[in-house]
Amino acid sequence: MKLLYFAWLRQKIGKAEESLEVPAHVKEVGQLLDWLESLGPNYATALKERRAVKVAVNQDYVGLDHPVKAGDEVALFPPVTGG
Amino acid sequence: MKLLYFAWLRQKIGKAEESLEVPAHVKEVGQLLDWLESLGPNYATALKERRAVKVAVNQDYVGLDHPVKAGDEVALFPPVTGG
Amino acid sequence: MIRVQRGDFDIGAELERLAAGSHQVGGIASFIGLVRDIAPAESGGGSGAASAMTLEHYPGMTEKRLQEIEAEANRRWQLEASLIIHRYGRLEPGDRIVLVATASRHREAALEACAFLIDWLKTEAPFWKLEESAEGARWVEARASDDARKAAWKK
Amino acid sequence: MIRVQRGDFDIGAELERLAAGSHQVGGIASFIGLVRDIAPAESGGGSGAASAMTLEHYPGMTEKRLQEIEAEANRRWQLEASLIIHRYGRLEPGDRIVLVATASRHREAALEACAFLIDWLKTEAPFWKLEESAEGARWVEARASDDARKAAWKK
Repeated sequence: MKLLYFAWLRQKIGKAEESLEVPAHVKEVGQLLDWLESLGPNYATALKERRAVKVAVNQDYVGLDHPVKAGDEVALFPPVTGG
Repeated sequence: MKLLYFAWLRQKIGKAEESLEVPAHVKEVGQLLDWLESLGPNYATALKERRAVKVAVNQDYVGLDHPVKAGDEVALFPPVTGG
Repeated sequence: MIRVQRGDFDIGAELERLAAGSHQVGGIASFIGLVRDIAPAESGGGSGAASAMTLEHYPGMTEKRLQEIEAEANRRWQLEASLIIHRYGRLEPGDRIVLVATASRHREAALEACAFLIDWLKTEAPFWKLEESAEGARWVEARASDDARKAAWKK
Repeated sequence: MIRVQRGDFDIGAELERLAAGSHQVGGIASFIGLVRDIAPAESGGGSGAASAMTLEHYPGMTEKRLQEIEAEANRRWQLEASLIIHRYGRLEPGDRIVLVATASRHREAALEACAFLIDWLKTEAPFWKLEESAEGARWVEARASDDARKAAWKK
């Protein structure tokens, strides 16, 4: 699974992207976030305030119950501030 | 009194402007229009449909009861269509 | 600033000037009105002949009204700058007729004031359009929908 | 048409192109977003130092979302043409960030669709602003008022 991080999520996690082998029990976005938090304090800090974490799967905005699977591109970022 | 006519009012009356000595009993816009109608068939035709005649006195939009006096600049025109 | 002129205007230069010298402008909203070739659309095909128009105006009162409309917009919204340019004389399809533009710190003010300016201008500024077509010339009639749009801005 | 680019754009040329080749366009509405120097206003005077910013985005998804937003505007209003240009990278006060523009037969559609595009873009397009100031860099926070404006367009 390809993970992308933007803005302060990128800074807190300390990388812009990575490829991860996600365990079989991780089937939804919410479970993915829980599992990422367990990877280290940088992830835990970045994902602590869940309300501020937006998720896109394959470049579409999704909710916490959206399915994720190997091969997906999953992006985590704060609320957008363009324009 | 200086009279100005625009758009089809100008065409129907047959002139763009004129200076007129207005009789003493003409004290309001409505009376002015009545008096103008009496000046000839071109005026009568132009002013027949009163709803379509807008009036400005000294470059301000006014209603039929607005006073007019010697020295005023009075303009007659149809509803505006700019922009 | 308001300008009533026969000649064309340079949109890029005008909008650039609107924000020049102030870094407090966060947004510029603008509206450009163009001469539309109504012939093909409204006669259901037809000759497709271009329909030019001549814009008549009331020199003096036009400037006065545009200044009042601009002042009203500046009373209602906090603008850093505003601009109305309106042309008169003979214009052909595709030609620019009018430019209204507003610069503000925030986009809401700029967008709303821009719409306000063009809506009010349509019903307040003393301009009249004489359209030419294959059938001859005719004075454009005011649209009730324009009055309704203006009325919607009334406080 | 949508474009995501590092470089600046030429407003006059872009708006000109929007109506080119069609005499069916009666109005072009546009909105330009600029980098505002927030330092003096929000710190109550302060140094007046210019505050630059860096716009980060999500290549691929940005283009996809902008295309969807543009398509939605074209579903809601009858437009002859529409355009969104959004820049990324480092920008300084006074620099242009974004241009949205709509061309339509009638001004109502152009004005409304233009406001719609910028409102939706603000809350939908994956861009993030990092502001630099004398105190350091900070990520701009999303405004609840932007969400409210977007929600107001919901059908």
